[in-house]
Amino acid sequence: MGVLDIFGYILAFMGSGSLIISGLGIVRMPDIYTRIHAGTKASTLGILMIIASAACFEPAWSFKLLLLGAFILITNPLSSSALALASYKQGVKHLETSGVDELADKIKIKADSKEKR
Amino acid sequence: MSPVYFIALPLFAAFGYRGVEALGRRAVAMALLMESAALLLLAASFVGGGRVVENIAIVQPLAISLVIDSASLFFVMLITLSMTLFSLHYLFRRAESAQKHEGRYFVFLNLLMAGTLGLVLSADIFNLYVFIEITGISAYVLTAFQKSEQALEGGIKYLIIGSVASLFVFFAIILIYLELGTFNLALIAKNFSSMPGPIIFVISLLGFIGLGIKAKLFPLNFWVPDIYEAAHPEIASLFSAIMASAYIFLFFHLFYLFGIGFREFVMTAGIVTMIVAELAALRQNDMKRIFAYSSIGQAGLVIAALALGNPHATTGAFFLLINNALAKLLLFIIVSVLFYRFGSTHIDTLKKVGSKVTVAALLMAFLTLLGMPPFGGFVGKFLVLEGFAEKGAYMAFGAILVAALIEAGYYFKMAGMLVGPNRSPETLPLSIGYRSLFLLIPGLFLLLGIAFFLFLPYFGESAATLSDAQGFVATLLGGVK
Amino acid sequence: MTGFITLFTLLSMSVVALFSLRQSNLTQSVVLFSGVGLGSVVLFFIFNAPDVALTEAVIGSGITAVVLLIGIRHMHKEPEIEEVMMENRRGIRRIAIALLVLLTLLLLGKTLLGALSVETSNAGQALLEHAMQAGAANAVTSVVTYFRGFDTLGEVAVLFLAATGVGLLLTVEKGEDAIYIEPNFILRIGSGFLFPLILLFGLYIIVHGHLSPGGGFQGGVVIAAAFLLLFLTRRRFGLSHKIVTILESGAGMAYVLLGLTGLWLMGLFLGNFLPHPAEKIGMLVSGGIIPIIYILIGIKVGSEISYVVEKLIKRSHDV
Amino acid sequence: MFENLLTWLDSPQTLQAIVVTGSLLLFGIGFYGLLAYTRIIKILISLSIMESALFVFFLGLASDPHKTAPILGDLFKNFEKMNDPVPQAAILTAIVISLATMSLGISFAIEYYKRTGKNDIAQMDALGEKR
Repeated sequence: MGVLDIFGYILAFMGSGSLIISGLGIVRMPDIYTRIHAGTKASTLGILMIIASAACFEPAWSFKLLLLGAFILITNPLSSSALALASYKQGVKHLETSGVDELADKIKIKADSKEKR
Repeated sequence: MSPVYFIALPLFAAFGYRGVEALGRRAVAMALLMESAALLLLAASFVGGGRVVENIAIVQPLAISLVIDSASLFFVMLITLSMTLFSLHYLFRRAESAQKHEGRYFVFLNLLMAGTLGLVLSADIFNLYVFIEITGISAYVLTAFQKSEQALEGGIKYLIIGSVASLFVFFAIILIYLELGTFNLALIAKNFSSMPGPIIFVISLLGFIGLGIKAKLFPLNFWVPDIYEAAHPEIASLFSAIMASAYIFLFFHLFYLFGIGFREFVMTAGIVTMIVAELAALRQNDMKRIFAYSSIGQAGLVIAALALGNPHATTGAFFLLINNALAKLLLFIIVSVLFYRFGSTHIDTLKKVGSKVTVAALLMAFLTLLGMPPFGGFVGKFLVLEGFAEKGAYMAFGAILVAALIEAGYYFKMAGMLVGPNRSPETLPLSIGYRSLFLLIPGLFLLLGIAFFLFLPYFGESAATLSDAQGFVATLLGGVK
Repeated sequence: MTGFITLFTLLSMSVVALFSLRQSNLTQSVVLFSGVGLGSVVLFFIFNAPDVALTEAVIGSGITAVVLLIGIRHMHKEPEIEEVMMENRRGIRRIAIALLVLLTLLLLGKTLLGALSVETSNAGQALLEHAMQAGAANAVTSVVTYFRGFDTLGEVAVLFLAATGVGLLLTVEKGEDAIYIEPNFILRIGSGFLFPLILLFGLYIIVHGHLSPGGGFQGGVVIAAAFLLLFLTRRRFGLSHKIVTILESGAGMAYVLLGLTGLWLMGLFLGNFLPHPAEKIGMLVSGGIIPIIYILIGIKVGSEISYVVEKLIKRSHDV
Repeated sequence: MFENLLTWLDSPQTLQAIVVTGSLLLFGIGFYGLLAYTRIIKILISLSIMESALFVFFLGLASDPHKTAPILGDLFKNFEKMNDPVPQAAILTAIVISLATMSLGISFAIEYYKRTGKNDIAQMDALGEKR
């Protein structure tokens, strides 16, 4: 059981732990915007850790796994931001308890500036 | 020359349709004409050559193979002949009736031909499923080609019904592979009966429903008149001439090959289809729907004759197949010419038909469909009736005569409008091409009727090879265990 | 363990499918439908069929859900109250249909369970031996492109028919009638970076189709997904129809010609006339015409599905 | 107790029963959707559900869990312990064909909607006998 293997097992354990947390987060959170937080951050971290643990077990694959990690690091946040913006534009309201809506004022400002021009 | 060209040539032409389209509309029609004529000659080169097996990619028994025997050769020639006549019509059609998408029209016509030829030639059951899909999809799009509300509704309904039918066929194919572990038709035919009883029943039921919908058998052909009404008349001519015959061949090719039992049921289904369809045709006042119902009726008669299993009836059925295919092709082409000229396919437009050639062609088509003596229809019906008499199926014998009477009803109604007193004939300027076409096709009926002794041996041999499964299995498996 | 996973996945797929059908909002029902597709991806993976799992993931639930969603976006009419009412009012009829379907299922299930032989008859064994000497490393690819190559030629024709059909149907007289897409700045920048990566991934799947799971169809659809990303983020981006036509027709005609050369050289249509020694099976250049066929299919499917996606989004005018 | 449940679930007899009942249930749901709903997209979805059910049925019964995927790797050199590739090739073809039918169906539905504003089979009345 080389050092790499032990390290790999730890990483895999932590990765799957954070995936479980993200699953729990999606269930627990009240509205869509907070759920996206849980769904994105924890799962990206979890997947990266699992990829790292795979690299520990199979060092030969590490370059492909690095590419895979970079790919996920970009797509996961990107897709959830697109999801959030689309649901906002479709008028999905967020609960009072989960924060202030700054985007509304920004859109108002942009709209006013357009009228002025 | 290998039978693969029947599928490779139309596919190659369809893939390169942009090149042909760039040369203009007449080039598209000319390309279609040359292609179908070339395939007709290729088919003629196989006449009398016994069973030719063409393996694809690897050697038997793993390979997909195409089989030309006198039965499938008959249908190959029927398909390529109808396609040649259709492309003549497409060539003579005046420019102003051209739609915008000539190139795409060329693609769907080519692949409809390739699909139906594949249905007739292929000896591998999953390959048949792929060809059912090719024929199906080109038929859905051809139905909706005009993009009018009627055409699109017909296309959607046809797509849904066609998908359900091919789903059932796929389910039957899955069960066959799970039980026998092969897609090769000969191997399946050899140990089809070795499967456990209930599985055979489920496979035959699923196959019957799937192919029954496509071959327009009685309980499952509720969709046909709507589709024929939705499609442009010239597309309906292709459907009734090419697709109906190909699916009837496929249905009976598998029916005899697998030795499926419920023969009486199929015969009664055919007879009932005939009677119901002819009765429904009486009530219609749109020519497309009349000819749609009458083509279902004829398909019912042919199915009943083929299911009887008597050599006379089967030969007669082959006569009827070629005769009805050409007659329906001619009728629908005339309806499409009237549609271009008068803008409607209602029955009253018959009163406006001016040109004598069209009237003569229509009358000859009615007579041959009714089975009057000098035409091929008479020979076909006579042989079929003889077959039913031999088998002692007097109920069916009577039903065929009754159906002929009903058919006479609406054909004489239409003939009355054609030559009747209160007509206001308008000019129907026909190019020389159309005049020759409207004389050529009735000439073929006459040829079939008068020189029937020339065709009798060939059609008799085709009828024999259709029902002889052992010969098919033996040649296909050759030396293989 | 496979039994438990299969049971659990099949049950969840059935529940998701039922919910997908009962939704009155079409978008939700399509999203749930692609959930059913993902369930079958898990099952195919458990049944040791990685090729089919990849195809189902990319085509079965991936691009099919995209096509459906674009279609719904065109028909943005929310169902009127009376329409939904009409659909729900047919409750009794629906229960009758459900009972009828349940009855046929029980009958069918009983007969099938009783009669289906348990051990799987393995006729593919002969083909596997063949693949050993003559085919490529990925036996499924050598079956798809070489042993049963005629099916694949037919299948390419089916896809070509669908693409031409979509091109015919979705043409407007002039200009275009595109669906409204939310302008999303972050996605726009991100897609600029992602497009080459996904394109590379698609090409990788095509070229390595005969070594690892994948192939022309799956790779072509991944390429189309890359173009979909550009269509979604850049309003004025459009495929040049000349290039798409050249690629599509060229690849199709080349495929038929490749088959015909097999006929002329070896007397077997789609025969493998190039050398394909058994010892080089794992290498990139192995399996004779198998990789060439899959590359041609990849080009054709890639250009075709991108064209279909563009026509679905834009309904632009072309002859 | 849990141990022998898992092994019982894995025995070929029960595995086959699970696959047959599960996929037939899915097939039934698709068939129910086909008959009960009249919106074109719902019908296309039901058709696709029925097809996925058939694929799962076919592959479930044609594959043996103890055998590996039919791909030669450095670890697997012989084909004896590999699954049958023919059903996989057939399902691969069928999935692509179902994509073709689905995309065609959707473009029919879009064009029909743009022309008539209807997307429901029950409202279609252009065809049929007219007096």
